[in-house]
Amino acid sequence: MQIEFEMSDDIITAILTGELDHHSALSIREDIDHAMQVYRAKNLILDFSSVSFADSSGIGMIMGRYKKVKEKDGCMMLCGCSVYMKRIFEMAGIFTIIEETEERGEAMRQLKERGEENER
Amino acid sequence: MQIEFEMSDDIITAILTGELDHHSALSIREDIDHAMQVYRAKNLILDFSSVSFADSSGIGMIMGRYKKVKEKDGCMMLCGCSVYMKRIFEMAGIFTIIEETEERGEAMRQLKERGEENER
Amino acid sequence: MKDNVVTVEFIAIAENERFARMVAAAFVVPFDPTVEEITEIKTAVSEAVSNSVIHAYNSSGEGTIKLEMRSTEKGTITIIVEDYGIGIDDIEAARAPMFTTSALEERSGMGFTIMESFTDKLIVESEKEKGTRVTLVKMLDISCGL
Amino acid sequence: MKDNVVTVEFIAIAENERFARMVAAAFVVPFDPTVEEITEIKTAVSEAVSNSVIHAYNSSGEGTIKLEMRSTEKGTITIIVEDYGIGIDDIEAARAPMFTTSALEERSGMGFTIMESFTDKLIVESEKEKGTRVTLVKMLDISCGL
Ligand SMILES: Nc1ncnc2c1ncn2[C@@H]1O[C@H](COP(=O)(O)OP(=O)(O)O)[C@@H](O)[C@H]1O
Ligand SMILES: Nc1ncnc2c1ncn2[C@@H]1O[C@H](COP(=O)(O)OP(=O)(O)O)[C@@H](O)[C@H]1O
Repeated sequence: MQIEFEMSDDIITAILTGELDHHSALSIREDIDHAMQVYRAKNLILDFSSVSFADSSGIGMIMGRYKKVKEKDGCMMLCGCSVYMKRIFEMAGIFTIIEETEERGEAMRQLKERGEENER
Repeated sequence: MQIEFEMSDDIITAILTGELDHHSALSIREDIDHAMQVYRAKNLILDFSSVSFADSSGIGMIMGRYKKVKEKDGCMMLCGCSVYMKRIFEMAGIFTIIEETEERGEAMRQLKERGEENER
Repeated sequence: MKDNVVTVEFIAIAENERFARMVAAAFVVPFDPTVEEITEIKTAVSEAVSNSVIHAYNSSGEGTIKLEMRSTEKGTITIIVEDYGIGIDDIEAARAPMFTTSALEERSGMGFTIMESFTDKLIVESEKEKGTRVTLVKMLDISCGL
Repeated sequence: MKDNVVTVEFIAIAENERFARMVAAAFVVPFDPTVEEITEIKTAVSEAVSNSVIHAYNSSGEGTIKLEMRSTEKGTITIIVEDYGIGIDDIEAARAPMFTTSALEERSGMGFTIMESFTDKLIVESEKEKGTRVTLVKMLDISCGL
């Protein structure tokens, strides 16, 4: 599994590519936590559009990041989940606490809007 | 492995799709022999452009068809061999007795030319 | 195609989780399964094998996992994932959604729930200090014929 | 990645030739091999397994084939294909290009030649009525790092 980061204001986007399982989640979660610290980012977008496989390790990875983002009063969004990922994530009730969009651009737009609302 | 046939004059073209191994060669060779008999075709083109894997069973299948075509005084050509197939077929010296082209159209053209030469 | 049976044994390292699900996918290829069926089988196998790597052997990288796969002509696939690790105390509790003994390692406790949802039948057998055997049964839709 | 070892056992039916080479390909995935390397490994395994199906067990569909795969950190892949069939009389003769005992079944006698050409080392051991063990060694080019 590969990971790439994009920064925009205080939003970090992690673009994941490959298969997300217990093995790959081990390093992915460290990479994300490290990047959030280095860039002092508050908000996180996880882009799954290039993830070809995910099992319940993905749930653990998402919930773990969600906890860390909340600790900093940040927001988190998911995008690009395949129909299979959605089935898994839904079973764990992830979408009841973390919002999801098709496109990364839309996730970015929504997070920025929320940021502006908070500033008001 | 799938097989499709195309007829043009007395040339039959067998278009192979999938993996060519001992298992698939067993049925493929029967299909080709049967089609040649039914269509009373003399000449044969084997199109490998959609074959994703081949091992030495491919050599046996080709040589077996070559013998049958020769018995009927026909001609045979191969087309669309990948670089890996060529390596295997070359080891067996196949290209010293059976000609090969990139494109199916070119194989067809050459076979038709030969047919006309024979008629003169 | 006649009934088939295959057994695969490998060491319990996390790298082999992916190997195991690729092997399971390779095993069902002759049945020309749908993308959905392949994904469900791969996911269920991934969950079972990860559990053996993580829980049975405590992520030590030691120990063996055995995968046994059977298929019938009619497309019933049975996959058994077996380990010789610490075993499960209370199987009923373990199978409940969200139950995990490894929350600190970011496990979600959804493994068995996903296995159950992605297969037609899930059997869990276990004995403390002896090991665990998970049986996954999947009926492929081969109405289109082989 | 630490050294890995996997064993796979399956029944000697022609359908499993494809399964065997998919398993071999899955085993080397963590080394990020080139298309060329994967094709060479799949082809060599396909030859060895076909030989066991055809020659060792006379295409009876009975009998077992064992595949043992090992990898080292440095990318040396060792694949052993073992059967418990009729065995080979004269190994040297069998390894020669174009030698086959099954010309009527359209075998070309190029199996061992291809195995030799597509790997870095080929070892053939056999005992009459006991079986045959073919060892294929392939050194992957992992200079680009894992
Ligand atoms: N192979 C196993 N060996 C020992 N314990 C296991 C095994 N598989 C599952 N368990 C136990 O069952 C619990 C629930 O498993 P599961 O539903 O897959 O969730 P998770 O893996 O996220 O914890 C695990 O936390 C563990 O305590
Ligand atoms: N596993 C085996 N068991 C018994 N005989 C074998 C085995 N493998 C190879 N042989 C013998 O060696 C010969 C040469 O094998 P090979 O070079 O692979 O060509 P082919 O399979 O086309 O005959 C075979 O024809 C057969 O007699």
